[in-house]
Amino acid sequence: MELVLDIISWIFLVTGCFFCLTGAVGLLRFPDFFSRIHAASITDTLGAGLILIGLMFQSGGWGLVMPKLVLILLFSLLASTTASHAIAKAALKSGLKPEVSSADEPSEGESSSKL
Amino acid sequence: MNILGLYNYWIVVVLMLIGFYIVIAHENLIKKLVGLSIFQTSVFFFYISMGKITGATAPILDEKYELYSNPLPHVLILTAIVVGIATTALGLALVVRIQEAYGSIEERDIQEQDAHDQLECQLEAYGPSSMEISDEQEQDE
Amino acid sequence: MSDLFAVVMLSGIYSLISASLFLDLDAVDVAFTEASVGAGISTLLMLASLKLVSRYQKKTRYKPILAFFVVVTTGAMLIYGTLDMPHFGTADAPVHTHVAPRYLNESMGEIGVPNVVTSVLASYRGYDTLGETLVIFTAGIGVMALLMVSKQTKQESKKLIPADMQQQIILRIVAKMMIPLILMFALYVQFHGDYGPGGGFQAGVIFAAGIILYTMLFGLSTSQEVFKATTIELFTAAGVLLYGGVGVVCMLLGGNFLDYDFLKHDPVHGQHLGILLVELGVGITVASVMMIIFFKFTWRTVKHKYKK
Amino acid sequence: MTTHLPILQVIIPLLAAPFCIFLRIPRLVGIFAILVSAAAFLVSCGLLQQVITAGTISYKLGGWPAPWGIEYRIDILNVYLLLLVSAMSTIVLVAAQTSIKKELPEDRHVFFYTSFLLCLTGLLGILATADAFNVFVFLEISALSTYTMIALGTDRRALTASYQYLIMGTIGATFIIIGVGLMYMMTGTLNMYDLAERLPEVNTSRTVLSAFGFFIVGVCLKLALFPLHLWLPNAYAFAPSIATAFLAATATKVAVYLLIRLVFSIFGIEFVVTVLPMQEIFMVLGLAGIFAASVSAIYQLNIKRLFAYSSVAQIGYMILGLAIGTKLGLVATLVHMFNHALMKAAVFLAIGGAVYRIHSAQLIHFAGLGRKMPLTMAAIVIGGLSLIGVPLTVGFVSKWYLVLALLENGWWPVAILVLMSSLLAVMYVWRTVEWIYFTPPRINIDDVTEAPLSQLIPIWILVLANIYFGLNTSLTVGLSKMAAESLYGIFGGVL
Repeated sequence: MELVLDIISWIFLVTGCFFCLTGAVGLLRFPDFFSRIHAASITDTLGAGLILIGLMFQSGGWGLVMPKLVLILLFSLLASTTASHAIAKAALKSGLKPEVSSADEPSEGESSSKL
Repeated sequence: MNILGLYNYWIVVVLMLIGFYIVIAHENLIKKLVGLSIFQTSVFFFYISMGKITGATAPILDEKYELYSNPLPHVLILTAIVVGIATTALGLALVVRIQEAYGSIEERDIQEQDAHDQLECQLEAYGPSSMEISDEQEQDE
Repeated sequence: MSDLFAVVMLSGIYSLISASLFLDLDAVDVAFTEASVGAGISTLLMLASLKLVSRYQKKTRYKPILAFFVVVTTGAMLIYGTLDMPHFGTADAPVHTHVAPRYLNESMGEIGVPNVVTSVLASYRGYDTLGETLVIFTAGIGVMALLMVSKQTKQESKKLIPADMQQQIILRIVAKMMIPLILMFALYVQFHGDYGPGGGFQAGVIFAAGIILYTMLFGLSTSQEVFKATTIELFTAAGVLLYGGVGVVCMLLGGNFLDYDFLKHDPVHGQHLGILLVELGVGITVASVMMIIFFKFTWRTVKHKYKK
Repeated sequence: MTTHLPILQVIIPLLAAPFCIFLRIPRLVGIFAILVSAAAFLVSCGLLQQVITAGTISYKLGGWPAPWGIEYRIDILNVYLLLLVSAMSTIVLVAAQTSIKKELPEDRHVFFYTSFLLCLTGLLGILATADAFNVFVFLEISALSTYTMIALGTDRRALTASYQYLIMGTIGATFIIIGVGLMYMMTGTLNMYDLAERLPEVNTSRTVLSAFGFFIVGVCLKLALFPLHLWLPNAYAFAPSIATAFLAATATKVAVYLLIRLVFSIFGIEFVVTVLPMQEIFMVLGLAGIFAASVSAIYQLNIKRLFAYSSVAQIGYMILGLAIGTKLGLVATLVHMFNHALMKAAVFLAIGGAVYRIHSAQLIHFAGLGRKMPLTMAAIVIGGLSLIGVPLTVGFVSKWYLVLALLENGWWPVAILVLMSSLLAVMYVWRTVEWIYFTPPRINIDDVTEAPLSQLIPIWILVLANIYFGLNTSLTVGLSKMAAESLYGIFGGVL
């Protein structure tokens, strides 16, 4: 039983880490602000969320740790999505347009300076 | 002597120096405060590192553990963090007032305006012939 | 970097990373405080003041040679100092053998609080903490004196301040859900500080953060209807007085200043009561000072916006 | 209650400061501040009596024994300075009642008095404590309240001066905690006397040397020793006159006290003079400070700035006394600390009195004031004479002991330099006198009259004290000698 829990937990943890990593890569490599913020919010939601779920399996039973982790998960989901929303809205308001057309060559220098 | 046993302190020293350099070399008053907080934070690291024992756990007593890290540096640093935020808050309030009074938060602009004030006082006191003295004084300060 | 906004955000991130490092070094209380103070309140205050000064730094040429020299000298002195230090993590360093063992071994019997940091903070070295509370109070006085807003400005602008975030529906709704929880969490941290990490200081900061969040979203005048500036001013002082008052009561009951043993017949109970009260004092002062500092900065912004 | 005197000394102003916020009415707060400060003064008198009859008093805060809890330990040196600080603050606060009214808008009075009391608390706390980290906490209380008081000055340069002081002061304080941390690391204790016991085992280690270095540099920043003095002149020049008078009389003295504690009680003079070239460094810096600052003083146009530079020079004398490293040298330093406080408080209060009438601290605006406000100006002159070291004033007593100590040690070239430096003091004091008495007024001063009585009385108390302690040295020199004896007593007085 313990082994099964351990395996499940590690699967979650590893996938969580993977998403964190992809988020980080995306943050560096994506062309403009809005796609970057998409990458960043993946780290927050999927990455952190999966890691937290993985940790729940590690916490060993229904002690005090489990509900705390659930609460953290809930709050981080609430807070990080709202934060991403606020950042994106602020960017849009201050006049940053998403680069949608594929015809335009995304200029690396410009977008990195906006960050 | 195993030099590597000190690596943690050296990292702390490097951080400290970065903060210290920002404080004394940069001219923007806000940046100086940021530097100051980096400087202080690295001092906190220094204290906390000395309280750490390898393999120990946080000093919250529990039957499960035997070895705890030293709680005293933690207490000291709690106090120091508070002092740090107090200083930062007061510093920021001063920066805001300086901006209102001088219209700038660059040290150089402020010094120029102050030197100008000083010069006016001198002109009032001695007349225009005192220009040379004022130059010397600016260098003194 | 000439964008100060980025500078401030990065320093906030630096604080957050520091906090995780503190956690790794077993300093849970310190990590908690650094996260709430360094990454939270101090970043917030810096942003609030950036609103009042120019966001971009002027490009200036400066001569860093002297500064470099000073820094290198200091660094050399520090490195020189490290050479004879006990190694990192060793258990037989003087730090671990002289004063600290008593805290770890006796505090359960003498004070009866599992979190040793709390017992050292509030009892063994309680006087330092009184000093620390006073430092915060001093800073509060300083900011109040420096960023005073006349009554006239307040009244003139009272009708003028719109809630800046009127359109931010998502933010407002989420915040409405979160703020009560944040405040409750602050109370939990306040009264659970004996058993886990936390205590008056962290609780005060979190409480203030909740109120500040409310202020940012719903406008200064709305939140000041509940938290009147004059009342908060009184509270900054009340916390210190509560802390000092506990000390004086100990003195009147026959002990030394801050000797909680005398508060009740049983020393351990006395210690418990004393710690609870002084942590409350710290919490009150910290929360109200943080709030008042933020309010003062915001008033300045309002003043600048509507006076011109 | 008498056993609680050491803590009462500090907590009376400590609790009074937040209480001011509750009082709210500026007038009331002002009177309350005087009462509190007077109470602190009475407590320190009581302490003096206790220390003289019963020797060193130790007070355990929270009832915890020394290295685990924080200890207050009052010996003759502490009580000497406690007396000085609380007496000065009381006198200055009496003068504050009217002076502050003119210099600050009314809604800031409460904050000013609160800061003042906080500053007093901080200084007294530094003096009374025997715990190295507690020193840092109280140092910051006094520092933060000082920044506030300076920034309340009306000139906009007060703000930059305060900011500059904040940066320098925080660097200094951070250096001090680095020093304390290094010492703690090698000994595991924070109590000064416990440190003194445990340091000799490890005092050849490089860590302790660098701890000493950091602590010294930090303290020297605070006390404005010569190359680190840049924050002081502006801070003193643009602060409200009352704040200047108080700070000039006390703040730097407390920093010097810390230095003495560190050198004599924690590390021991033997270690300091044998392991490190501290004597030479202090001598050179002290002399350089005396000359550089005196010369700068001569060129100043703002009279507060002029005397601020003179303060830097006077700190040079104190450090020089320490550098000698003999008992007599220490006596000279201690006597000078007291005397300098007397003269600077008198001078700055008198300047404050003049500023009260003419709203300016520019030297040229003082022209012709000698006829209009003779008593106030006479106070400045007597204070100035005291700074020069003219016989019958306190300045003479301190110079006398300093030169005596130098000669006893065979440092006669330094003694000659010290005497020469008095000539520089003559120059800047004469320049003031020239403007005040022998220059026709530059601004309209027809309706200027003597400073109000509530300022004149404290000013003249100080001036008379200047003369009294110049004639009757039994209190100052007696206490200094006792303090020096006890400090050397610990280590047997090898030198």
